[in-house]
Parts: sequence; structure tokens; C-alpha cells
Amino acid sequence: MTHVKEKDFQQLSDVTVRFAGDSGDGMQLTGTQFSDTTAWIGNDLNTLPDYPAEIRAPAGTLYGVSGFQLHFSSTDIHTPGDTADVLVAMNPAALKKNLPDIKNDGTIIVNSDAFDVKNLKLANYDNNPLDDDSLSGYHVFEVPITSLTANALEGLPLSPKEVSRCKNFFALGLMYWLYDRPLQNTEEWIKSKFKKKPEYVEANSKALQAGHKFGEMTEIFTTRYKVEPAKLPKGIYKNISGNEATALGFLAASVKSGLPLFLGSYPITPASEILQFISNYKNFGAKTFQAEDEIAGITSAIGASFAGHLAITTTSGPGLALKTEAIGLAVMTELPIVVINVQRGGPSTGLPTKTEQADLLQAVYGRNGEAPVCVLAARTPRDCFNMAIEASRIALKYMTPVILLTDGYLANGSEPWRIPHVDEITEIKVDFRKDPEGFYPYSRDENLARPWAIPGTPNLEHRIGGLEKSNIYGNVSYDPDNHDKMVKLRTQKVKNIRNDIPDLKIDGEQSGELLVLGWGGTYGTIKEAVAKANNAGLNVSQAHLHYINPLPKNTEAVLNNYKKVLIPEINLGQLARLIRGEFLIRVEQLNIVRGLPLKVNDILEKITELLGGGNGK
Amino acid sequence: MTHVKEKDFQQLSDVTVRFAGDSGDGMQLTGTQFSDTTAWIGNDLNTLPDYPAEIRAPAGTLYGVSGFQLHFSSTDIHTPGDTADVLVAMNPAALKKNLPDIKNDGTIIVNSDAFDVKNLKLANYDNNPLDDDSLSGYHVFEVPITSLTANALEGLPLSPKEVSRCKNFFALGLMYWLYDRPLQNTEEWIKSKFKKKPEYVEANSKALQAGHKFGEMTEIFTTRYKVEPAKLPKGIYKNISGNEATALGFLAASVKSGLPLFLGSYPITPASEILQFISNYKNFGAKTFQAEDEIAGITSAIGASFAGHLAITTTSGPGLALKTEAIGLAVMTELPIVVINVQRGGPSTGLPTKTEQADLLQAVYGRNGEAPVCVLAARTPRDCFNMAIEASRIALKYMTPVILLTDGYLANGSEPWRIPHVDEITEIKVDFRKDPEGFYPYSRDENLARPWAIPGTPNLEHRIGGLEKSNIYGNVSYDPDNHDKMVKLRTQKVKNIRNDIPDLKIDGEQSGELLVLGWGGTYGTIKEAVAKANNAGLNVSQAHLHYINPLPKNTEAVLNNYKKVLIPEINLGQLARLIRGEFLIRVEQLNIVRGLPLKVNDILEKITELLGGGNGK
Amino acid sequence: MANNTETTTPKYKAKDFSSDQDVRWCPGCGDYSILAQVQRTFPEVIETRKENVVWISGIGCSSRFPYYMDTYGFHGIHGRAPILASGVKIANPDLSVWVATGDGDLLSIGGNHFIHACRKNVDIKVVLFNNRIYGLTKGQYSPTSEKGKVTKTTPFGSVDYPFNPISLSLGSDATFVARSIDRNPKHMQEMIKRTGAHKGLAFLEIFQNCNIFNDGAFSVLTEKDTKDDHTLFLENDKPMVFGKNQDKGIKLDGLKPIVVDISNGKYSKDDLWVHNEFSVSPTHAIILAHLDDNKDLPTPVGVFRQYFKETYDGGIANQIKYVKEKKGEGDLEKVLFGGNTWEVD
Amino acid sequence: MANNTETTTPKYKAKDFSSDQDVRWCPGCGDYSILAQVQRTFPEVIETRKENVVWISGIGCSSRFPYYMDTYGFHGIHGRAPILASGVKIANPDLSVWVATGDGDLLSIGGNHFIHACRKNVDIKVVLFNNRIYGLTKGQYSPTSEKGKVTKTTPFGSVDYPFNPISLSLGSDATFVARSIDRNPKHMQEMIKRTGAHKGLAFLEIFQNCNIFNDGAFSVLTEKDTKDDHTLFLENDKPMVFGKNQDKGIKLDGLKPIVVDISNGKYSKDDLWVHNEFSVSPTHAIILAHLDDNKDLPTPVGVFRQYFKETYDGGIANQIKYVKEKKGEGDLEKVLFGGNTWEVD
Ligand SMILES: Cc1ncc(C[n+]2csc(CCOP(=O)(O)OP(=O)(O)O)c2C)c(N)n1
Ligand SMILES: Cc1ncc(C[n+]2csc(CCOP(=O)(O)OP(=O)(O)O)c2C)c(N)n1
Ligand code: SF4
Ligand code: SF4
Ligand SMILES: [Mg+2]
Ligand SMILES: [Mg+2]
Repeated sequence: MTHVKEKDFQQLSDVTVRFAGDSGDGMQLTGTQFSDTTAWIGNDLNTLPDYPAEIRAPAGTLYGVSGFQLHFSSTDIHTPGDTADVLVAMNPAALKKNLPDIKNDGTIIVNSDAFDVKNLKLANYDNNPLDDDSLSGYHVFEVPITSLTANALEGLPLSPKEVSRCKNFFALGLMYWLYDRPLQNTEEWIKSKFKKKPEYVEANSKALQAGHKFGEMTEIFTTRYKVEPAKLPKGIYKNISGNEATALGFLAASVKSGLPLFLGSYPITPASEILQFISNYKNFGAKTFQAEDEIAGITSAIGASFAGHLAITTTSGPGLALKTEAIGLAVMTELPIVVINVQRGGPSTGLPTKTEQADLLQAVYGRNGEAPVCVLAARTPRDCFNMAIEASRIALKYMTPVILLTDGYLANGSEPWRIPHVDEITEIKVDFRKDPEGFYPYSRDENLARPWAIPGTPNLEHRIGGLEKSNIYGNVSYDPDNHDKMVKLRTQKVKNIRNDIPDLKIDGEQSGELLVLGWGGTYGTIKEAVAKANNAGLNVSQAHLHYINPLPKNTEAVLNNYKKVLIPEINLGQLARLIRGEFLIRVEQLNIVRGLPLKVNDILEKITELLGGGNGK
Repeated sequence: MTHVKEKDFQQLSDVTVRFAGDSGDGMQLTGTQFSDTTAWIGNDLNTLPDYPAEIRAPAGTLYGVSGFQLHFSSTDIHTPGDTADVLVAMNPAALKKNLPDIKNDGTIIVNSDAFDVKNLKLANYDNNPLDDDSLSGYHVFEVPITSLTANALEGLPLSPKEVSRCKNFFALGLMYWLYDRPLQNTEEWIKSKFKKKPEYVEANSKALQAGHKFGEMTEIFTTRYKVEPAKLPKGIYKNISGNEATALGFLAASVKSGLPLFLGSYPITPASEILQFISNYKNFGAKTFQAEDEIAGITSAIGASFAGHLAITTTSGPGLALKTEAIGLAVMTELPIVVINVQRGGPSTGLPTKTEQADLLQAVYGRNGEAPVCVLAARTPRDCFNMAIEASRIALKYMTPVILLTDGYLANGSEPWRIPHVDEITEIKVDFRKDPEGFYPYSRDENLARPWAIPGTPNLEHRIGGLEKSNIYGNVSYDPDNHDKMVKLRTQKVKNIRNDIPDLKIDGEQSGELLVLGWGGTYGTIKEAVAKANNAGLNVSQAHLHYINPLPKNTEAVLNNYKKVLIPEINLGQLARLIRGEFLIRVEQLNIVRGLPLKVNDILEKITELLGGGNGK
Repeated sequence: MANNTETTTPKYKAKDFSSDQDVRWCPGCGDYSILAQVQRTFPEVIETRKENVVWISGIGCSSRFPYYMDTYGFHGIHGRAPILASGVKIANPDLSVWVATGDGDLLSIGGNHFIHACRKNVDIKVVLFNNRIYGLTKGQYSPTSEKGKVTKTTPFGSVDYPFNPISLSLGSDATFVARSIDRNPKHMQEMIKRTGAHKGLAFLEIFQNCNIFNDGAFSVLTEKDTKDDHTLFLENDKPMVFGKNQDKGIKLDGLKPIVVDISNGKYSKDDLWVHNEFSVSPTHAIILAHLDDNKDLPTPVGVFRQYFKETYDGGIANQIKYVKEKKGEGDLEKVLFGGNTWEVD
Repeated sequence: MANNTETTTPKYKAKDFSSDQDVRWCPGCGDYSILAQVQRTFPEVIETRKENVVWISGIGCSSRFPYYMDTYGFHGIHGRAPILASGVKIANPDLSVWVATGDGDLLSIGGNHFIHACRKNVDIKVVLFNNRIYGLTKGQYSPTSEKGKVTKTTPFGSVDYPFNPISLSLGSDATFVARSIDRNPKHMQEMIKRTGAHKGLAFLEIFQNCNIFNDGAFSVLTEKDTKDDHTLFLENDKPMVFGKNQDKGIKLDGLKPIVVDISNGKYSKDDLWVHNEFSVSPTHAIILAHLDDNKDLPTPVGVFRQYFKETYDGGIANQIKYVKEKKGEGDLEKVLFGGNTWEVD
């Protein structure tokens, strides 16, 4: 042990790592631990979990491969990385499935124990790729992870199966060694996680340490890497996923508005976690109602809103489809609710565990009748926190349903978040109507919002419902002119929100050749692509929409300042359609619908092409 | 009787009549009888029933008024008339509610018996309008219809209530006299309707005849009117409503495709009638399934489609909202179904018995993911027949869901229809896949349609479903590139329908100052407005869309041939949005959302304004 | 929770519960009687101030009910009243939450929300106006229409069997199940009171005549010459006696209920089955629910079953209280800064 | 209707029902056993050619089932399998239509379609994989999870009561209701055969272990040392005996089932309650459904109830036949030109 050769340290500015293995191999956990530790030592980072729809598909199969990609750096970064520098492949299937996403000349660490005949066959390998030269373009390190883990745990009172389950911690320990990360964070996590199973604490910790030590001892690794902490603004940070940020945002909105939170929801991937997080906030008075279906989820929320709660409902595409009719009821009764739609691959059940941006037009238009709602979109995992608060603010102020769009990538991906103090978060003012004097349920304030008079308030007894209501008085009205007026009033109310939201901000030149306009989860990718293009001397700016209905007041002016506008989307051009229809502006599109985030490189190529470079027109 | 003064006959080219009374007064029946007789003697006609959401609201109330307007003429007509020449008002509420829609100088026939203190109060009249000069601008005829009916039926074994129920036939008889229509048709109807109640046959016939005789005898009417038959193309005709035409269209499509019809549906106004009509066609093998809700309606239809039926589902706005998720399933499984949406006032429950065009964007975009469907719209009551067949043809040929839009006005309105012979209707060719050789469930023909291999076919066992499928093979596939491909293929398939539909036709000049572009039930109104504008020397043409997704190939070219394009819609501009987004063409809009058909005059004014006439810009 | 400034409950009169809206049902509709009995009994039923009362409905003739009550009201969408009501009640358990619904609304499109509300025992009162027809959409058959019924959508007769709403609610473990008839105001009043007094989901089915589209659906139970022989009034702890002269009774033969004559000396009241509303198992009530499957046996009205268990809304509220006690009142700053954090400076 | 060119039914083997798709459940999942028993019994169960068999499902781990069967299959959307299946069956009554579904799929989002299919007696076979948890979405509680259950969405325990699927289906008048256990292949095979043999809606609940998210949910019924004392195997016409030594029995005390010891001479088999699958009223089956509400009583498996009435799809088909006979085969020309027509020439 004393004879170990000192390894060289190489300094890197950023690294993309991918862990891949069977869905039973704990790769999501490994990835999360690596992320947390990496965040904790101060790197900026961005993650992309990628797991199959199957829970634990049979070991060794291609469709059972679960992956976790993580991009970390000493500078500001915004994407999980187009391709990985390093792949940890726990079996042949993991290698096969992930190889296309590894950089040429990249590093591959394989669990060589798993490359047996059976697994090779399950992965449809005719030859063992470790034995032929199919991996010659990579630096391949064969580590017998299974047996090394077993050696390390010898003598512990565990079944062979239990021992084998610890191998992900061995791999993690090795990667910690390779990238010079401390074990402490994960050791503590293990301790608290297996509080009730001390033998697991010991086993997993030992496996972790063994992996680390193996790096130290083995001859095969000659270099270690260092990635310095990023220079982030001062503050307390934590690593946060979009779903967690969304949950915290609504909790904050509840505290800041003084209204108890009500979440009516039905589980659906990738939105279920928000319900799971919020169900822990019982001591905030938050009520979570796991309903019988999505219709019940939103309808119970509408009831809770009527009763004076900050009422929200969470779902994903197919669930939003089911909520359509009830959203119309909220529009007609002008009650505040927030519908959170975590977009996933569609149509229909589609690709449940993958990301997409194809529910935008459903959110904007998908209801019977003229049923305008406010539509917002979060752009990064941590941004979900702010947008949850903003959605709540708008819903409560304008007595309107708001749809907040996130997506599978934002939901599951994570990044460091500078935590705001409670007093940095702005108050949300809510006034229940109390005064019976001159009360009419459909009278309107300066924002065209009607009064919120909740059951329990003396002398404000009134009736609302889905039939058309007379303006001001709120009685059922079949009067043709009243209907025309109300249809237009409801639309105007949502349009007016324009006056209450920030202008669309431009990153880069305020006018010029090309603007890349985006919305939602493509923010980071576009940002990196535009930065690269700028570095390459191209004249291109970025603007990214938080508000889609209504659009910011200056949107048209902004778009008109550029010769070309490019809208990259993970759909077939839904924002493009809205923008064209709204402003009659020609836009360029980039539409790649692969269930995955866009790649920086795809956007960069498109920019280059549009600016006459590359393989131009 | 012999001393009756011969009345003058005055010749008219067209007349608009409105019957109005309590919802229990049988006004819809009276209107329908007048229409049928009028059609039968050869006038062209167009009707607008207008009834309250209440079934039989308490007698005498304003909200209980039920109306039926009918426009008939000796020439081609296309609308129920903006305003009526004659109003038959059975009580004060009917008078009050309908007066705004009566032409200045028009004729009003009131049941003077009903103008008692109680009814006047229920109608919120402070004074009896028959006694003050509030009706001085009209020709008012006071007829004590209730007592005249009672006199006529004296001696019959009926209760006073039953006697009173016959008064609508008295009114009808009087109107038949006034407009010189035969009683025969209605007499026969009475006979067959009350087959089992001979006393009712006698009473109603007597009331009808008494009304007719009263016209003859009384001094108060000095003139009778004649409206000559219209010169319609040769053929056998019947008067048909949109809902009936829709039902017949699908029956014809079933016969012509050789596929049994399956209708899974849940009742909803104004679509329920289609289900009711089709449930009579049991001897065609048509299966009607009144499902537990709209989701069950469409999902059972998807099942029936899988099993090889011509499967359809009927609904209205809120029901379409509920079907959203299942339509996505049909998109993904590429099964043929037709969804008929009879649009009504929205959002939410809205104005259930009124018409509107505000479900267009829901039909085009209202689903999660990229879920393209074909969207068609019928333009007149009888056109529903053709569009039902066309919707079936497209669904079956392209293995795709088709949404057919009609609306409350088309559904309940009626017009004469030259009945086609069965052999004039084109065959719909359907080939079930039988051959196991080279069978793959997601292989595609030249139209990109996949094969329809129905359960029961030997050796074609296969599985479909809502998860993304691999192209050709149809196995579940999470492959990113396959998904991108499939998303684009499904969209392309629907786009391709463009090549299989007629060009957009122009009525009028092929280019010029102004094109009025419409879709759906506004056809007749636009047509009359454009005709009037042409008569006034204005350069304006009309084009009306049957096909909204995809749009006809020549649409852009057509639109570009005019300096201006006006799109009048009973919504806030939904087609306008589609056209702007698709072609980046500036369009003018006319959006009046009153739950009623647009008025010819409103469009005419807008045309005049746009062409610099009127109170121009 | 209810934001009352005043806390005593005034002495209400029926008309205090009558809103300013004209009632728009067809003349002769059974709904009028239900409205009248509710308004008449509510001063007694409602133990709270009337601003704490909420009526919620779906869509249908019956669902217009809330407009006519001068309480808070919500005319929802078709089929969703039980879940809309659940949302209101969970949000504010101090409210007295009532649902007015029809057989189509509750049992066709709304069936799932209903059985789940029963299962969860949400403390709402569900009043079903069962006219065995779709009234508002003008006469299609409903899930409670008898097999073979000819309606607009079943011109050759329906081929499906109806739900037994009592049996369905019992199968979903509803804690209070009762039935009444529109034409028996006194009985209905009693049932409304019982419904209001129950803590937990209370289901009251009312046979309601739709004189326009399904006139006489319950005539054997309402017409003078037949009603006594066809109606069994359930009374707790009382033997089950019925008939014009109170001369017939129900006896249990094993698990099978049979009719016996108690006028001829062979059987007396002591031989009869004694009604027990509070039976621990649902068996007793289920036998009653199916009593008139056999057309020789009468149709029971009254309370079929009542039992008590924690309500859902109460459970949620208690859990919140418990967690607050255990973990302390939520502290946002703590939650935000909890977990794995690090400092950059 | 089934477009068979060949008409005889070949002798199938289990593997004839196995598709070319890899099975993707977690190793150890109870679903494997269900698949195996279905494939094993289908050569016997299926009286028709296999192209006439259709498996339909919703969404969930269990709902992947159709992919693994080499029959026609349709993996639908969440909760809609019973109605998708109804559409198929009504369209073509010659098909043998099976539903594979989970407790969330069938009883949470799909509850309404299920109870309506039961009520209508659509001739489909509904096999419920009840693991009392949401598997596919990774471990939220389901409507069959026991009260107090701690899951991802109920970190402090659930506050709602579970459905009793047997009681719910009986309350909806299902014509065949049975239960089995994943770990008892022989019993399951028998139940699958019985399910397949029933004409009308057949509901088979299978207790299925989800070893990932709800491991051991049924362990008292599957573990060697407890199972005999906790399981009651229902056999028609047989007294209800259970226990390791077949020493315990169920006796009916009025309407109340109790356990008696038949080993000590006080009671014999003759005193016991005799199972009757074919009881006319649902009472017998309902008592059994609630047997283990009392934790001292065993959980019954086997056929709770079977009875016969016209199927919905059969009713529709018969009505069509009848109307065709009465009115003659439809003539489109006649319909088009029917009613009030006139000629223009
Ligand atoms: C989503 C939706 N589907 C259908 C309808 C149409 N609809 C309104 S009420 C009703 C049924 C009414 O029957 P019921 O609930 O028995 O009430 P009733 O009118 O008999 O009191 C239907 C089908 C609707 N309004 N919304
Ligand atoms: C409309 C819709 N809502 C929610 C979901 C998410 N979802 C998929 S399966 C499932 C529940 C699975 O539980 P269960 O039916 O018990 O099946 P299991 O996985 O346990 O076999 C849910 C909530 C979905 N796919 N679609
Ligand atoms: S249609 Fe029937 S239920 Fe509706 S108001 Fe009229 S009588 Fe009552
Ligand atoms: S999650 Fe549970 S139910 Fe699903 S496959 Fe795994 S073990 Fe089976
Ligand atoms: Mg009803
Ligand atoms: Mg489950």
C-alpha cells in the first residue's frame, strides 16, 4: 500500500460523466450521490437522468438500461452535456446503449465481471467488445467491479445478492477517487438511509471505500482529475431538481400568501414527485389529496379554491388532456388554480419517462369554447421555484387558472440553487371579500378580477357555476349580448396580465442578424449554443419566454430587431405557430423530437447554417 | 259564412316568420310543421329553432320562451333571416323577448287571451303593450287564440288543460291561411302521431281547421300572401335538419363501405339527436352504445374500430374536452374513428342550447403531444350528409381519427335537401389485411396508412397501444430516432390528405379587393351578405372551408389573390389564427359571439367598411 | 376555519334558505317537493350559521338545485359534484357540504367519484334525485332505468340492467344510506334531517317523478291504491310490517326475506325480521337493498344503514394536527435551507 | 363474425400463447406467475381459435400483459380497459375478450367503467392484478392499500379506507366473482378456467405480490406457517373448512359468520355454512366478501358468486336480429326517401 505510485492530477474546466447499468443496479442513486457531492464541493452542474419505463426490467437487457448523465464544471454551465467524457458501464447492455453518446477518445470504465456470455447475448453482442477492436477509439478500463466488491465485503453477514447490490457504491468510490471528490457526503447519506439496517451501512460504506482505494492502488489509472469549484454568487446553495423546486415554490407561495396549500393530484410520471414532496409539508397545513383520477384531482382543487385555498393540481400530458373540461369550469367561474404540467413524450402514453415540449398548444388552446388561461413555462430546474410562485401570484391576483409548464428534463434534472431567504421572497397579497355592501359575485376590480368571497363569510352567499353568467350580478344569463361581452371580458382579463409581467429580456446584442427564441427547458442548451456561436464570432442573441399567454408586451418589437428568428423546440413547432399567428413574423425552426433535450451542437449548426456559415443553404 | 269578403292575395318573394311561446306551448312543433308544409309545397327555406336550456320553465316567464324562426322563399335562400316579418306571440313574455328581432313595420299576431295581469307581470310589463303605443311601429293583430280554440273544441271529451294544449294548432292553421299553405300535411302528421289517442287527433285537427277558418272569416286580416315555389333542381326532396343529415350520412357511409356502424356516445345537447336517429337503424346492423360518459363513448368506439367497424362518437364541446386523451390513443394506434362535435356556446357548460364556432382550436390542437388529426366542417344542414360520408372515407383510407365539426344552428336548423339515390353515393373501399405474408402492424401503404388487421383474422395476431411504436414492426420502442421519425410520419400522413381533397372553391371573382373566408355554419350568412354586397356593386368574393386540417392545397394561392381577406366567425378569431400562423397573411376579422348565427347585415356592414364604403376607416 | 365574525346561530325560517332566483323546473316536477322539504327542514338540520352551508351539483335538472338555495352554491360540471364537494369539505371541514345530483349525473358519468367518496367517507351529504331518466337532455334512458325501457335512445327498449343505487353505495361502504319519495313530504323531511345529522358520507336517494319524460315511474309507491302494499317503511328496532292494513310482514328465512301474513294468526309481529340500522356488517342492509328484486316484496324506504368511522376530511385534518405537534409548525426557512447545503462566499 | 377461413380449433400448447416479446417485469414479480398460469391454461380455456382471442389492458405494470400473449392485444390508456374491451366485444361478440388490469387502473381511474361493465354484464373477463400499490409509477398507495399505509404519497400514513373489490363488484351485480393468489398456481389455474367458462362479465381478483414496492402484502396468505389458518378455499356445496389441520370451520349465526372449532367434538362439518356459488341473491357472497373484515376470520379465495342473465353484447345482437326480422334488412334507399318528401321537376 505504501508502494503506490503517486498519480498525476490533471486540471479540467468541465467534465461530463455518465453512469449506466441495469435498472436494478442503482444508477440513479449513484448519479444523484455523485451530483450532490459535486455540488457540495462547489462545482456548477447539470444532470440528466434517463431511465426506462420499466421498473426493473430483467437484468442484462438493453431496454432495462438506466442511465444518469452529469455535467460539472468550474464555470457556469447550463446543460447536462451533449456527449459524455466518461462512461461507467455496469454491463454489456449499458455499454452498447450508451456508446453512441460518448465522446470520441472518451473514457470507458466497464464492470468486466458482467461481460459474460449470458450478458453479451442479452445485449445482442456477437463478440465481446472488450476483446475485439470495436472500442479502439476510447480509453477503456476493465475493472472487475462485482468481484472486487465481493472481496471487500467478505465476512459480512450478507447474502450474495445483497453483496452484489453494493457494487454501485464501489463504482461511485472509484469515480470519487478519479475526480477527487470526498466520500463524506455519501457516507453520511448511507448512514441515515439505512439507519435501521446497520449491516447495510457497513457494507455500502465499505464498498464505497474499496472503490476509492482501488483507484489509489491499481496500476491501470495513471491520471486523476481536478475540477475547481465554480465561482458562483455568494450564498447558501443546494442541489435541486425541478420537481423539488416546484414543490418548494408552491410551499413558499402558500406561506407568502397566507393561504393553505391544497394539491389535488393523480400520480403520473414524471410529475408524481411533486405530489410526493408536498405530502411531506403537512406541518405547513398543506393538504395533499391523491384523487381517483386527474379529473378528480383538478376538480377537488377547484372546490378547494372556492373554499379559499391556494389550490393546485399536478400532472403530465395525458393527465392535462383529462383536466381539459374542468379547466374550462375554472375559467367560467373565474377561480384561481394552478395546473402544473410536467411535459413528457407524446402523443398518448408516448414515452412516459422522456422529455418533450409538445403540450404547449394543448395548454394554450385545448378547451371547448373561448377559454383563455395564462400559460407560463419554467426554464431550468431551479427556475421552477420562481415560476411556481409567479403562477400562484397571477392566479390569485387575476382570479384565473394558470398553467405552468415544466418538462421531464427539468423535473428530474438538477443544478445548484442559491437558496433565497424567506424574506427575500415577495409577499402575495390576497383579499377575500368580506363586505356585503355592494357585493356582486361578477363585479370586477381594476384587473377585471371578480371578488373572492369564500363560504363561511356572512352575508355573501352566492352561486357560481359553468353556465354563462351575467356580468356583475353573476346570475345565469342566456342573453346574447351579455355572452358576447363576457367572452370578450374573460379574454381581456388574461391579456391584461401583459401589463404586470417583465419585458422579454435579450441576452446579447439588442438587434442584429439572428435571435434564438425559446421557451421552457431548452434554455440552457440554447444559451450554450449561442455562447459558442458568439465565441465563433457569429452575431446571434438569445431571448427566452417565461410567459407564453399572454406574451410580454415588447415581444413583437424584440423580434423585429433581428433579421432572422430561430425557434428551436422539442416538438414540431408549437411556439413557432403561436408567434407566426400572433405577429405574422417569419421564423426559422429547429424541431427534433427524440424524447431528449436538444443538443448544443444541433442548435449551433443551425445557427451557423442560418448565418450563412456551415453547409448553408 | 258565405258573406266573407274575398281577401286580397299579395305576392312575396320571401318571408321570415317567427313563432314564440312558452316552452310548453309546442312552438318547436308548430315551427317544424310549418317548415315541412312549406318545404313540401316547394319553397326554399331555412330554419332557426331557439329554445331555452330549461325543459318547461314555468309558464309565462321570460326565460321560458321558446322560439322558432323560419325563412322561406321562391328563390334560393341560405339563412333563417336576420329579422322576422311576422311574429306569432303566444303570450306577453314571447312578445317581449322577440320584439327586438322583428322588422320595423312587421306584423305581430298575439294571443290576446294570454295578456292578463299575471302574464304581463311575469314578463315584467308595467303596462299592457297592446294598450299603450309601444307597438305602434308594427301591424298588430290581436287574436283570442285560447278562447277561440276552446270554442272550436267544445263538446270534445278533453280536460281544459288538454284543450289549451291545442292552441298551437289553431295558430298554425291561421298562419297556413295567411300564407296560403295546405293543411293536409299537418293533418296527416296529427293522425299518425296520435294514432293511439283518437280524441287528440280530432281535437288537434279541429283546432287547425278552426285557425284556418278564422283567417277566412275574420275582418281583421285583409290580405293574404303567396310565396311561389322556388326553382330548385329536379329531384325528390325532403326537409332535413343537420343532425338528421349527419345520422343519415354515417348510415350511408356504413352501407357504402360495407362496414357495420358503431356509435359510442353519451347524450349532450345539441348532439343527442344523432344518437337518437342512429339508434333507429338497428336493421342496418348499426350498434348504438349509450355509454356511461364521453370517455367511454369514444373508447368503446376505438375498441369497435379495432374490431373492424365504422366507429364514430358524437358529442358537443365539453364532451370533446373529455375525449381528448382517447383521441390521442386513436392517433397513436392509427385506428379510424370519426368524432362528431356539434359545437355549442362555451366555455364550460356555457350556453348549451345555443350555437357557436369556438371549438375549432380545441379540435385542431387540443391534445397532449404532437397528435395530428384531420378536421372537417359542414356548412349547411344538408351538407352534414356529405361531410359525414367524407369524414368516414378519410378516416378509413388514412387510418386516422377525423373530427367533424357542425354546430347548434346546423344541427337543429333545416332546409330542403335533394335526396341522392344510393347509387349516386360513391363506394368507400376498405381492405382488411388478410395476408400474413410480410405483415407488420406499422408498415405503411402509399398513403402512409398502416394495415387494418382485425381480431379474428388468422395469423395476424399483433399488439397495439398508446406507447410509442417502432416504425413498421410496431413493437414498443423507446428509441429516440424512431420517436422523431414516428412523430413526423404521423404528421405527414395527415398532411398528405391535402392531395386527396378538392381545391378551395371561390364564389365570385377569382381575385380582387376582398375575399370573405369562412368555415362551418356561417356559410349561408356569408353567402347572402356577399350577394348583397355584389348587388351593391362591391368587389367581394366568397370561399368557404370544408377542410381545416389539412387546408386545401390552393388555399394560400387563393388568399393571395385578394387585397384583403375577411374572416367572420362566431368566436374570437380561431380560423383567423390558423390562417395567420399558416400563411403569414394579414386578415380582417369579424367576431360576434352571441350564441346565435351571424347576421347578414353585420357581415355586409363589415364588407362595406373594409371596401371603404359605409363608415369606413 | 369558517370566517365567522358572528358566532351564534340565528333561528332560521324556511324562506331564509330561498334565493331570489325563480325556480325553473317544469310545473309538476318532483324536484319542487325536494326543494320545499329541504328549505322547510334546514332551519332544524343546519346546526351552523347559513354562511357555512354549501350546495354543490353537477349538471341536470336536479343540479339546478343550488341556484334556489340562499346558501353558498356551486353548479359544477356533469358528474363531478361529489369530488367538487370533497375539495370544498377537505379544504374547510367546518362547512356543511351538500350535493344535489341526478341519476345520470351521479351514477352514469359521476359513478367513480361517488364510489370513491363513499369509500373515503368524506363528510358530505349526497342527495340523489332519482327520476330514472335524463331530464335535462330530454329523455334518454339512465343507469337506473329499468331494462327494456323505451326512450329516445332506446327505441326498441334498453338491453342493460339498472344499477341499484342503494346496493352500489353499500358495496362502496357508505356510512349512511337512506331512501325517500318525493310524494311523501313528511318522510322526506325526516330523511333529510337524518342525512344532515350523520357525520360522514350520507347518501339519500329520493325517488323523484319527472312528469315530462318518465311520468309515473314510481306510481306504485305513490298512488293511493298501491302504495301501502308496495312500500316498506324501515324503522329502527321495529319489526318490518307493511300493507294497507299493516297486515303483512317480512320474515327472514335463512338469508332469504319472505313475506308473511300476520293477520291470520299463523305469524305475529314477533316472528318478523327486526330492522337494525346500525348492524355492524352490511349484510342486513344489502338484503333490504335487494328486497324488491323479487316483485312480490315491497320497496323499502328509510335508513338502510348507518355506522361510523373516521371521515376523510377529519383524517386529513387530524394528520395535519398530529404532524404539527410532532414536527412543529412548518418553518419555510428551515425547509428551504434543509438537506445538503453548502456555502459560497 | 370472426373472419375465420379455417374453422376447427387446433390443439394449442402453452407456448402458442407466448409472444416474441421479452417479458419486462421485475425479477420476482407476481405477474410472472399470472402470465404462466394463463399461458398454461389457455389451450383448455379457449374454446375458439386463438385469432379470436383479444387481451386488452390499461396502464400499469400489469397492463403490459397483452404484449406477452400471442393473441390480438390492445394496451390502452389508463383506466379504460373495461370500456375498450366492451367496444371490441359489442362489435364482435364472437371474440373472447380478456382484460388485464391493476388495482389503480381498474379501481382508481377506471372504477366507473368497471362498475358499468358489471352492471351491463358485458361478456368480458376482467383479471385484476391486485398488488395494493401503484407499481409502474413507483410506489404510491392505491385504492386497495390498507388504511394507514406509508407510501411515497402518504409519508404519514394514508387516511382513507380501501375498496373491497369483491364487494364492489357484487354491489354492481357482476355475474361472476372470484379470487385467487399468485403464489397458488393450481388454484389460479382453476380460477382462470372458471373465469373463461363464464358467459357474462367475469371478474377475477388475483392477489399479486409487488416485490419492489409492496413486498409481502399477502404474506399471511402465502407463507407456509400462516396461510392455512388465514385462507378459506371456497368450494361449491362444501362446508367451509380451513386451518392447518382442517380443524376450523365457518358457521352462520343469523347473518353473522363465526369461526368454530370442529376438532373438539362440539361442532362437526354438518354445522358449518355450506358454500353456494349459485345463490340467487348476492347476500351469501357479500357475507363472504366481508368475512375477513373481522381479522379473526380467514380470507376466502375461489368463486364467490356465479349467476346468469342476458349479456349486454348478446342483448344488442339479439335486438338487431329481432329488428331485422320485424322490419326487414335495412334498405338505405328507403330510409333516404322515407318521410315527407316532394318532387321537383
Ligand atoms: C360532459 C357533459 N356531458 C353531457 C352533458 C349533457 N347532460 C346534461 S345533464 C345530463 C343528464 C341528466 O340526467 P340526470 O343526471 O338524471 O338529471 P335530471 O335532469 O334527470 O335531473 C346530460 C347527459 C353535459 N352537460 N356535460
Ligand atoms: C391518464 C393517466 N394518468 C396516470 C398515469 C400514470 N399511471 C400509469 S400506471 C398507474 C397506476 C399503476 O397502478 P396499478 O394499476 O395498480 O398497476 P400496477 O403497476 O400496480 O400493476 C398510473 C397512475 C397514466 N399513464 N395515465
Ligand atoms: S324534465 Fe323532468 S326532471 Fe326536468 S324539470 Fe321537467 S319534470 Fe323535472
Ligand atoms: S414494480 Fe412491482 S408490480 Fe411492477 S413489475 Fe416490478 S414487482 Fe411487478
Ligand atoms: Mg335523472
Ligand atoms: Mg397495482
